[in-house]
Amino acid sequence: MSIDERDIYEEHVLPHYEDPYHRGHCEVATHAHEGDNPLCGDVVRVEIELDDEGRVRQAWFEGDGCTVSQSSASMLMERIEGMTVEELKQFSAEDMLALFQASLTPNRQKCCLLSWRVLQAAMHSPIDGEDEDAEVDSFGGPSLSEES
Amino acid sequence: MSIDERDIYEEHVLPHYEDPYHRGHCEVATHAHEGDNPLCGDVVRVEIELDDEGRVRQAWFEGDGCTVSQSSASMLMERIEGMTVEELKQFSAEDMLALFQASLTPNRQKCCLLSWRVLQAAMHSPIDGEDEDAEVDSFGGPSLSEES
Amino acid sequence: MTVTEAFALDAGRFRSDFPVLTTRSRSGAPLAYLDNAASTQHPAAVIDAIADCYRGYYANVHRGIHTLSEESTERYERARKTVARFLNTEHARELIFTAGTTAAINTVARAWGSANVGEGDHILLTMAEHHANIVPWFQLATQVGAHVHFVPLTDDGRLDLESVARMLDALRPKMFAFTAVSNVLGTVNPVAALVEMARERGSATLVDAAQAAPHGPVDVREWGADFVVFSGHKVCGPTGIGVLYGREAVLDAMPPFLGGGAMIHRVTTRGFEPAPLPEKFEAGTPPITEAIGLEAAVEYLGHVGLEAIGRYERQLVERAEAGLREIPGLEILGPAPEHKAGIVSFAIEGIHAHDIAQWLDTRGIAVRAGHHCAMPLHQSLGITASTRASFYFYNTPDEVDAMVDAVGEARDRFRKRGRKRQ
Amino acid sequence: MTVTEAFALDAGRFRSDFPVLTTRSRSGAPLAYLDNAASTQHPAAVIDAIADCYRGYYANVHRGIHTLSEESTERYERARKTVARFLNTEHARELIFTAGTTAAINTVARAWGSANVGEGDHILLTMAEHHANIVPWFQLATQVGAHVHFVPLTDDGRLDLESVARMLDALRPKMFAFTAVSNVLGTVNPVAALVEMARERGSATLVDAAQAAPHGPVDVREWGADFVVFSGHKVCGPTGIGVLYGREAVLDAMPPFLGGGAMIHRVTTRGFEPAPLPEKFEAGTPPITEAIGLEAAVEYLGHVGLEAIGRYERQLVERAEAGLREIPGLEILGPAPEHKAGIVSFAIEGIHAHDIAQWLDTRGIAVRAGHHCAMPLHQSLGITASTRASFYFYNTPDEVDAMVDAVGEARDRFRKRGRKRQ
Ligand SMILES: Cc1ncc(COP(=O)(O)O)c(C=O)c1O
Ligand SMILES: Cc1ncc(COP(=O)(O)O)c(C=O)c1O
Repeated sequence: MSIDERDIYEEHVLPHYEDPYHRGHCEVATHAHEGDNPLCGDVVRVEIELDDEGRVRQAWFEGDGCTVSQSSASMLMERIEGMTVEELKQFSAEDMLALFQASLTPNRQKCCLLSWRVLQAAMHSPIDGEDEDAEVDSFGGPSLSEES
Repeated sequence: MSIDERDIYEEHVLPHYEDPYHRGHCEVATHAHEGDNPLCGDVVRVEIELDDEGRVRQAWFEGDGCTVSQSSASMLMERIEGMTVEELKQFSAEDMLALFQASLTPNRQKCCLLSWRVLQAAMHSPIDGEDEDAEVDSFGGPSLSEES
Repeated sequence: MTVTEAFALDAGRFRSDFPVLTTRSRSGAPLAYLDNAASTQHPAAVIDAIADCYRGYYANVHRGIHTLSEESTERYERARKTVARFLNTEHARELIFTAGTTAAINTVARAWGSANVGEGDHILLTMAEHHANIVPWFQLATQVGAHVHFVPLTDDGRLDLESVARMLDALRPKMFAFTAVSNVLGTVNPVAALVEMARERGSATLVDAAQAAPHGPVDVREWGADFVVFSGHKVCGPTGIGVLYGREAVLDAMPPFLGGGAMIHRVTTRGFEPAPLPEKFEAGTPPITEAIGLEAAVEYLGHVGLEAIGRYERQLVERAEAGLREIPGLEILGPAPEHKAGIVSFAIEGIHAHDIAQWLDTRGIAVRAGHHCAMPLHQSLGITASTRASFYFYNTPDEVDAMVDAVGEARDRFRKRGRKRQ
Repeated sequence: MTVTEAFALDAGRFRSDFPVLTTRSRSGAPLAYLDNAASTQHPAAVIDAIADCYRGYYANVHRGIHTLSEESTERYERARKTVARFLNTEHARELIFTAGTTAAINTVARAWGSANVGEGDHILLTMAEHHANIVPWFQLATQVGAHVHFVPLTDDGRLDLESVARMLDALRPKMFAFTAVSNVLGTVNPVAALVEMARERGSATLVDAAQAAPHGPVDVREWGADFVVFSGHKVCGPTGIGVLYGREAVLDAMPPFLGGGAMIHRVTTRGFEPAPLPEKFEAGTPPITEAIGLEAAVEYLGHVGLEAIGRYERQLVERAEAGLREIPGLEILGPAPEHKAGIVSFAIEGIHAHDIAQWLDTRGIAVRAGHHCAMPLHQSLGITASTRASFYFYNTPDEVDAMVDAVGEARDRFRKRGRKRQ
């Protein structure tokens, strides 16, 4: 980690960690999902409300884990509000890593991508009672480079 | 194998292979045993007749396998006639290898020691009807150096 | 044998890559290593890849976020991708590293077998299988009350597709497990056709590619089998590693085999949940440097060219057989050279295989003698042992000729000629 | 901490034997490798032993009578004897080479377990076990309908012998499987006493020595357990190999585990007979160069001196703990240093273990963060992850100090201090 990267942590990452955007529950969520990274124990739950036009009206997260997993979730929630479902689907892993700014080793990329993956899964998990206690996904497997 | 060893084969080993001593059955055997070396498929059966004083009156073998396993069995049968049980027990693996003369690699030592091991087991296998169809022993395991 | 024949490959170009090939045998003769079906030798690139890992960036994989561990992990996963490409798998996660072919087949027999084979079910093998592809199925059959059957071979040591079809029809086995290349006869089986026949009758398939992967391109998608296995040490790679390929859907549906670290998603005092592929089947610290060495090996083979290797070996087999056929009393096992990979096994009437091998060893020529872990095959041939010369791309026509000459000498020496004890 | 303290061992004498220890981390800082409980580094003697085998005398073992195969076989079996002496086994044939600790425990759980554990039977573990010594027992329990229980730990992370006795009395388990040294807490268990207690109540015993073998002399006869297992890669040896020691009578009575070549005496189309020890449990081509590398490793450790290693590591642990205790909010897991091998794990209130490890990595210090394959232990401690520094004889007091300083920095950096998003 160079001095520059340390600064990014200080200026960008840690503030999101300490003062997260929309940490909590979305009372009127239409879609939700939860996932973890069993290697580190990081957990993230994402709850979003889509409006009638398929636009994200609100995005909330809850979670527990390292600065990277939690601050990246905060950044992601902040970023996606107002986006359409189509735009969400096109928001790639690379976009997520770019949003985070600080450069990450493959293992830390998994932490950074946790909320992004949970979000992608949430898009397929409309809340209709039945799916509510769907199994928690885990994303311990391949690193980004293997996915792409 | 040096030229000397080749000569020993020619003068000593191969004659025993082609013209074995007491290959066949001992009609009046008091002790018998059979064993094999599953790694090469060598099989040797030893049948001996002990007289009342515990001396080997006759020793016979049957078998199938490489020159080393078969010629060494022939040498052993020739050697032990007249020996007492006590002397047989003291006839060590080293003695057997010395009797064979030609120097052998560890794997071939197993071939050479097959008849010797079968003989040792035969001493504990008196023929009394019950033991006749005792299981065939196999000696595929450790090489001599591990035993001693 | 015409001397002007054009060889598919110039062995001389590769020999110097293999340190052991420059050594001499105990007798002082140059080493002619013709025991490649048991295990191949290693180019410096493989030996160095292993040493470089230990020297420069070794750590345990997966679980660490420090630099060394990330580098090891990256290299280990890169090895998985490289070997997956070597087999042309669809996904890298279908490629499981095991301790060897034997461990891979046991994984399938135990994990897939216990979930899919039950009392009265049938398992079909061929008479040419290596013990590694027999014993695990016996163990499974004993445990669940299933039955194991063997497709007989034709007189020239090939699989008769009619017999296969008949047995598949009659038995409707749950599994048809067969070798792509016989490690004794060298027979090359028509894998894709056999898989197709089995699939049509609802049978799963496992292909033992231990003797196929070294000698020609393997394309698991073209083969279409559920499982394909091979060993590192037979493709110029390290010991201690093998490969289990399984189709993703099949591996996903299978219960895990070995339990321990890495293969779990979660463990509590009440139970555990398995991890996703490929970790699900890689319990504990995996063969890290072995995977990195295996990657170097398959890259090396790719550079030599697998098509050329196969063609060249067939030329060596033809040359060997032409010479061996001149030796009285010598019988070559298996089919004609065009149906074979680089293996020639033979028996000489009245002379034990071990005596031949030993004699060849005094000439610096390494061949193998025995049942080659294929006792049922030898029983079906009515012999207890055979002598096997198995070639690789670094073997030369001269080595083949030296082998043929030495076999002739051995035959002269050991044949009965009325010697008498003194 | 007094600077004049006399250390049991001079790490500087050994560091130059380890090529990786002379490398620098990505950040340019010298590498401080404190992740030895995950895997140790390798002296040149081990790396060379492996390379020398591949370069000079490699062949498959056991089945060949040519020179290379005899030499490989001899070296492989010599390795068995050397490692057997390292554990002080009675016979070399009680020493089975496996793919690792995980494979060894699975062998016992499956082969011994299936023959000795039945419906309603109990298996006793401790709360400090590694997943490798938990999951195989869950798998066995599920298969046969047995039950798995965990002896809880005392508040300071030790085994309470009273609890052990109570649970042994109440459950009369078939197997008591426990670790000699916890890979998280570092706690050293009184192995001989635990084995004795179990034996008196008719329970078999398995000792997981993965974290004990690297750090002090192991004497399996003094311990008296039925099974003892460890891994090559944690004793400066290669990956891809581990050891299963079993008492001869126990191994003889057990059915084989993996099926294949070498482990059989005879195979026909109707069944097979297993080979005698040790081959019975070594199916297929074994980890040949790995065994030779492991021999070099245990010889190297003998030369360093296992008693001294243990004493020295305890000194490093004391030094580390004295420093870490100064850091606000930091809690050291497990008992006082005198009950520990060279492992210090800790947690800092409000700071995630991964953030600490990552920060240390930027300083060139390699530690591990996570559950260390001991999720039940972490659950019982009420945490999901911890940071672990684990020492070996080549670590220096300076590295320990650097680690302590960097942990202090990490704590300052990551603690909440009212930062606001822009
Ligand atoms: C106590 C303990 N048991 C078992 C294991 C598993 O060893 P391996 O991964 O080498 O199979 C480890 C190390 O990971 C360990 O620390
Ligand atoms: C056809 C075949 N199958 C399986 C094996 C077993 O491989 P390994 O001993 O590497 O497990 C071998 C080689 O020994 C083989 O030739």
